Amino acid sequence: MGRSAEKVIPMTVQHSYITKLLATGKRADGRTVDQFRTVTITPGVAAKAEGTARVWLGKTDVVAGVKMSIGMPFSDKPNDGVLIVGAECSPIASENFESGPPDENSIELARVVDRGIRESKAIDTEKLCITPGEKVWMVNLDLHIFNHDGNLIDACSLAAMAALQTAKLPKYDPKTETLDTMTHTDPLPVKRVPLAVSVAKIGKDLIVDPTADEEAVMDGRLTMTTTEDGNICAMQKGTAPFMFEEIEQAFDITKKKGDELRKALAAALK
Amino acid sequence: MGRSAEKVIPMTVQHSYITKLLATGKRADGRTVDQFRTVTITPGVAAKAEGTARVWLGKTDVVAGVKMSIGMPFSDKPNDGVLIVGAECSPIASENFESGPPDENSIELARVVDRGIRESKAIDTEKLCITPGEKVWMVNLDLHIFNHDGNLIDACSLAAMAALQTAKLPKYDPKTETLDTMTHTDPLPVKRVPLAVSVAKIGKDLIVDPTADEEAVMDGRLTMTTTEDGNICAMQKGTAPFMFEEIEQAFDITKKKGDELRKALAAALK
Amino acid sequence: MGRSAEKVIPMTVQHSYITKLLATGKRADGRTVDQFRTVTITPGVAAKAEGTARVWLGKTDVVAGVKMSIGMPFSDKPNDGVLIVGAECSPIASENFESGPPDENSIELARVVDRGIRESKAIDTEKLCITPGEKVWMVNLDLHIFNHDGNLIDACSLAAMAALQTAKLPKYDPKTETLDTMTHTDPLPVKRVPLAVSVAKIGKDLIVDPTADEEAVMDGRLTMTTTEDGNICAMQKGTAPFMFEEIEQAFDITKKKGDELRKALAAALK
Amino acid sequence: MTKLKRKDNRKADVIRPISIQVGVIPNANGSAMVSIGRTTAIAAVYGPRELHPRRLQIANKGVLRTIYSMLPFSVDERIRPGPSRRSSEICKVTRQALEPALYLEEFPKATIDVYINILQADAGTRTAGINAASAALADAGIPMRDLVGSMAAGKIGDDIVLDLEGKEEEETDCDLPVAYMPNSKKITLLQFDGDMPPADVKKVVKLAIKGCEIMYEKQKEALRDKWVGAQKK
Amino acid sequence: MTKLKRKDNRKADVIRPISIQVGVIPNANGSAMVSIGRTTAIAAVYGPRELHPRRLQIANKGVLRTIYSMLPFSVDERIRPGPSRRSSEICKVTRQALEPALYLEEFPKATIDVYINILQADAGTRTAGINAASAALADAGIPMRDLVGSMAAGKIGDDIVLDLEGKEEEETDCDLPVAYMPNSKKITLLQFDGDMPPADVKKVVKLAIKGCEIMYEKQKEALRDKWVGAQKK
Amino acid sequence: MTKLKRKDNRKADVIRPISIQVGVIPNANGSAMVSIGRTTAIAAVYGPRELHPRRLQIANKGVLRTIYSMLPFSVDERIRPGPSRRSSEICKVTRQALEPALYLEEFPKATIDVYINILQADAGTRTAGINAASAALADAGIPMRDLVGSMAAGKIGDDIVLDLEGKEEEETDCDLPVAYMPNSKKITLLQFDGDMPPADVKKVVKLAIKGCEIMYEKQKEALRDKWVGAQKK
Repeated sequence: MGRSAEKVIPMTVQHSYITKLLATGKRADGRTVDQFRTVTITPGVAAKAEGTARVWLGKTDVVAGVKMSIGMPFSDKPNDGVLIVGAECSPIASENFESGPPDENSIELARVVDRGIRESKAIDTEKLCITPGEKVWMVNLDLHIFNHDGNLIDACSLAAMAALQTAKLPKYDPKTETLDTMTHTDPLPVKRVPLAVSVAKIGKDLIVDPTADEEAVMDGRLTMTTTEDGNICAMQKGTAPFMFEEIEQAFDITKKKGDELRKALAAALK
Repeated sequence: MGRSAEKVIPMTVQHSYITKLLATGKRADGRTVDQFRTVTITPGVAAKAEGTARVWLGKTDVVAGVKMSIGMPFSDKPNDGVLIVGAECSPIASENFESGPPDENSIELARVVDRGIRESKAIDTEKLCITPGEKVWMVNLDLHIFNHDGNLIDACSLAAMAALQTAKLPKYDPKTETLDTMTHTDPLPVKRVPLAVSVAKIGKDLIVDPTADEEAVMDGRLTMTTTEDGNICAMQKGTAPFMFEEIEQAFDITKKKGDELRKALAAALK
Repeated sequence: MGRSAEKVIPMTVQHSYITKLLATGKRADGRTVDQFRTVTITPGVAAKAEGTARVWLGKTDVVAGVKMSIGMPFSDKPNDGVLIVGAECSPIASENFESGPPDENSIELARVVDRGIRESKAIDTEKLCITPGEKVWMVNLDLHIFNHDGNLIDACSLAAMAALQTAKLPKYDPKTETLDTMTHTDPLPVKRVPLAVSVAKIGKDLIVDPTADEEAVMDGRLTMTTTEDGNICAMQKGTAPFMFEEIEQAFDITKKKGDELRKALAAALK
Repeated sequence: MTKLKRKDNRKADVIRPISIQVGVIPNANGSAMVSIGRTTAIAAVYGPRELHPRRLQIANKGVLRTIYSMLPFSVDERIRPGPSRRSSEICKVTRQALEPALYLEEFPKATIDVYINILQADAGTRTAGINAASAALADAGIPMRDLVGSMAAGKIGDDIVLDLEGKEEEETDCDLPVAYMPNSKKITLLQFDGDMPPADVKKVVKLAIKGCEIMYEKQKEALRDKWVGAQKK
Repeated sequence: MTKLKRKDNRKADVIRPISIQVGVIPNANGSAMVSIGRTTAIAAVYGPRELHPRRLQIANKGVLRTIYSMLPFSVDERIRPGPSRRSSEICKVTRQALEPALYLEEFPKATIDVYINILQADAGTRTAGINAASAALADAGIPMRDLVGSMAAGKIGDDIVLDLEGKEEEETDCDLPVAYMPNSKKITLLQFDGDMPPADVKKVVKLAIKGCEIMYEKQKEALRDKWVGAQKK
Repeated sequence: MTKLKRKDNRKADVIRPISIQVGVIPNANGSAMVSIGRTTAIAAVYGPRELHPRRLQIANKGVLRTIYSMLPFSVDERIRPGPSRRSSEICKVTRQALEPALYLEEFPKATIDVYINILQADAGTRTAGINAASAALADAGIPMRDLVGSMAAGKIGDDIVLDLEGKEEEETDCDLPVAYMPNSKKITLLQFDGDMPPADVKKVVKLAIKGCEIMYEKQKEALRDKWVGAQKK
């Protein structure tokens, strides 16, 4: 992520250190190849949002927030609420991030998280219809990075689902057609829990939850979003190429890790 | 057109070559001063548009496309459909073009083509009224350059009229107030065929259809848009000054060449 | 104001000249510390506006213009007309101003003038309601700088009140829901005359109406907007810090000078 | 042909009341305010000065930059500040109308910046702006081949008329602005919107040139007045 | 399983009619036009050339820049010119699909610019664009490890099908575009929108790779045709 | 005078619950999170570092840049990301509130960048931001003349009160934020919206200064806590 992260000349020394360690099955911070850093999920971090969650994967620190409003449905989906996902790689989070409108990386981040939720129909958008063709709930999901130490997609995907699962609709008065944003009633209808898991390829190895240092030397990234029933609902290959066999491996890793994260999420929201 | 085209230091050698040739009535590609390059007009190049045409003037390659939609009329013309013309000098077409919002040259190009169509009332905008003051047809005419080898205004004007003359309205259902963009019915009502012809001044000579090389050394450009009945409906002087007598000459040249182009257009659309 | 004005390296020579003079109670142009330059207020400088005024403070030259239109009220103020203030530090006015969207200084200028008018309820916005919750008058007040020789806030505040006090509503026809901008009827209802007065701190001295040279060496700026009844309705500290005692002094200065300017304004509009 | 009746009772070849004043913006190197009827343009010249960013500099000549903008309250319906498609085109034709009057080759790597603000607009703003800019360039002491006078002509009914005012411009469908350097008889601006036979267009061009010559003299007068005023002091 | 019935009667593993032509933009260093059914992409390559502004240059390698844009009238509902979130993402994945084929380390401080314009869009524009860009890079004579073929596959009902056209794409909820370098068997683009068990996804990937191989051969043919044509002259 | 009754039962001169934590953004040179009631600001400091582009560098001093932004979901009605007129003004007054505390002359050509994000907004976001920024600058080890405490005061009915929360701010029409350096008694931020006699304004300023002093102590505490914590490890 960020301009200079992509520009960085592969640091030969760091690269050989990381790959040599991996050859012995180890990582710089002592994790195994398929181990996540400590996952911390804290819902309810911003009082004015309909739902929020802050997620730490080690030192990676992101927040997701949901705001609901009333708007027009798309003309081809008159009975469905609308999901809009935005992401901001704010310069607060890394010296490599810059101020300004969302760059390519922020846009990709938002779109990958968006697709996982959309394709899996995680939100029951039909329940978000107020008047068909005229008034539906708009779900604005915003992702914000506070500290970037790698694996932003997975962190944001997890924060997004935590924010959505804890979100409650503000009270809508159909007579006055106004929202009472002080009073929240029903929970946002969430049917499934799609979570993105990214696999980083370093030499011959596939590792999960890469740090920023590992991302700087990785040869490729492949993100798969899985659901609890074992389906895949989104994939996105980043940076360098993959072989078909590596993709096959990734199916297993992302399913297994997705289930672990779903368990952690369920525990955090209990 | 393009930033560097304007910045270029007049190439002394090329300039003297071109002017010396012109003194003998010749041009680098063997044409006479009042001769166009080969004109190729191909309508129907993009299936989703209501009308399109691609035009080559030698190696200059442009495309015009028409999309129709329903919108609000201007408050001072409640019974008239609306024409909106845009142009993009895309960097695909020349190393001198840059990405980004339309620059001064793209804007001038669009506006000169627009004015010829608008002032001659080439489109019967009153027939594009659906509900006076509320609903009219919007005619979006977009001009796009694929390869720039000079004389973009004339090429775009020609492509624009070809696209408009072949455009058909999508079916509008007044009950549901929706468009069926798959089904096309009546042709767009086109009453006149205004065509822009530009005259380039090099030394004492006035030539037509200049190449990019000729434009790089020209001392001035004057565009006149004529109609079949001999009227002039738009003029635009570009770059350096003209004398009154040169303008008088241009009246004759642009009328004659406009008629030639109108003939070629009619043949291509037969 | 302007980029380079802030960047300028305090011109040691000029600074010591100005401060030495001030130590003897004098200023470069012969004024006393609490004396304004010649104030010239000319209303009615642009025929198409509902109200305008041009104001000179010495060589500082600004113009304010009011345009009225019909729009929607804010949902939390359904019975109130809307005031929108914009300012442009156009490059026509100083070599330190740049083209482009309003910068930080233009925005602050507009907002400080806006707050004085808004907080003092100078405009009787309730009288600008046409249909509660649906249609109200929008008051667009635009500030434009022609020549910048310091103290733009005070000049603009004065021009703004002159423009508002001379503005007349265009005739609104409730049947056709259209404006007749040729015919003007009632004056814009103005109840109070808030005027901003800025105090510049140079060394130990507080002076009013600083020139651009004085602003270049000043240690701080404090603007207070007062009304005829002695109240303060807006304050804004700019640049460097103030001590509490200096703020106390500024209360007296700005009240006294505000009253002087109000007198000059009343005379100019008689 | 019925007798011409103009909104403001002018004859066909008469320009609205003109006022030109130079030196109106003290901070600028040169400036001028031009009023023609209820149209007012203010122009200021800054430069020649170094052009930034450097990649835009031209090694063997200077650059002329012209920025035309209308104040938000200069027209009936408020316009938002910032460039529009219309103003972009006017910036370009204004620059091309003025360039032939300058010796830009004498200012390598430099820029001459001309800012034109329209304070009130009642037709003819681009020509008023060119007149103001021409006078401002002269006021700045920038060497010029000639001043540039500018004026539009048009047609009302069957009559060819000079200097359309706002209401006239709305009703006619012919507008032809010209800029002109009388010494060399060079036409430096020529645009036309309308629908007319070439013979009529020629007549309109000729009448517009006559108007340009009048504006040219008015510019000279204003520059002389400032000079004489300065001498008297 | 009922018998597959595609909108245009194609079999599951058949691509729409393909046409590839190289050398279509004379000003560019290389170019190609690719039509697949009613989807047409035109790509032009400019460079390698010096990268400006300099702060973006990389000391020991070149930069590949890809700009994908749809013409306003290429789709049913007109789209405004200029970048969108969708096009930004496509620019990025297109660049990453092509980079592995290039020896960028041979062009320090330089840029290779690839512009892709979609003239008509009936599904599969990003893959058409990658095919056009790959052929255009070869046409520009830029050394390549391999050409990059690109094709999407999906699922209709229970059937895994190649190269969805517009109507099919609207009705399915599975779209999986791939780009592929046959020599090294490297997958350089892989995206997926859908909701399927991994086993099915694998099958779709495999079919898409088959489509990539077809597009790869078509690119070679078009390049050969131009070469042979040039020889004949 | 009736008895003051505040929404949350606070006394007139009592600040909402305060929490300050430094070192919250590992990537930054310094950082702090400040919560005051349901208002939370997070600030990070990057620098001193070289300022780009170079034309913005100042030969004999460093530049302080402050960017204040509210997260889209920090307020009742979602706000779009990106600068607004309000945030531009806050960036400016925040910068001017902090500058007097720094020795910018020690960092020629450099920039110190302070990013302030508002996570939740319930009145007093600019003052919370200044407190967070001040603590973050100290956490970054940047030499300072003094910390900068910041707090707003206002008036409810006849009562002068400290630290308005959201509902109070909506109902009052008096808001007066101050920033203050206690050692030198310098007021580095002073803004006021309202309609009051000068005598009352003076009282409000005095109460706000008292609040600044409290925030100043809280910042010191948080910095000490981190230091002590670090020592213990």
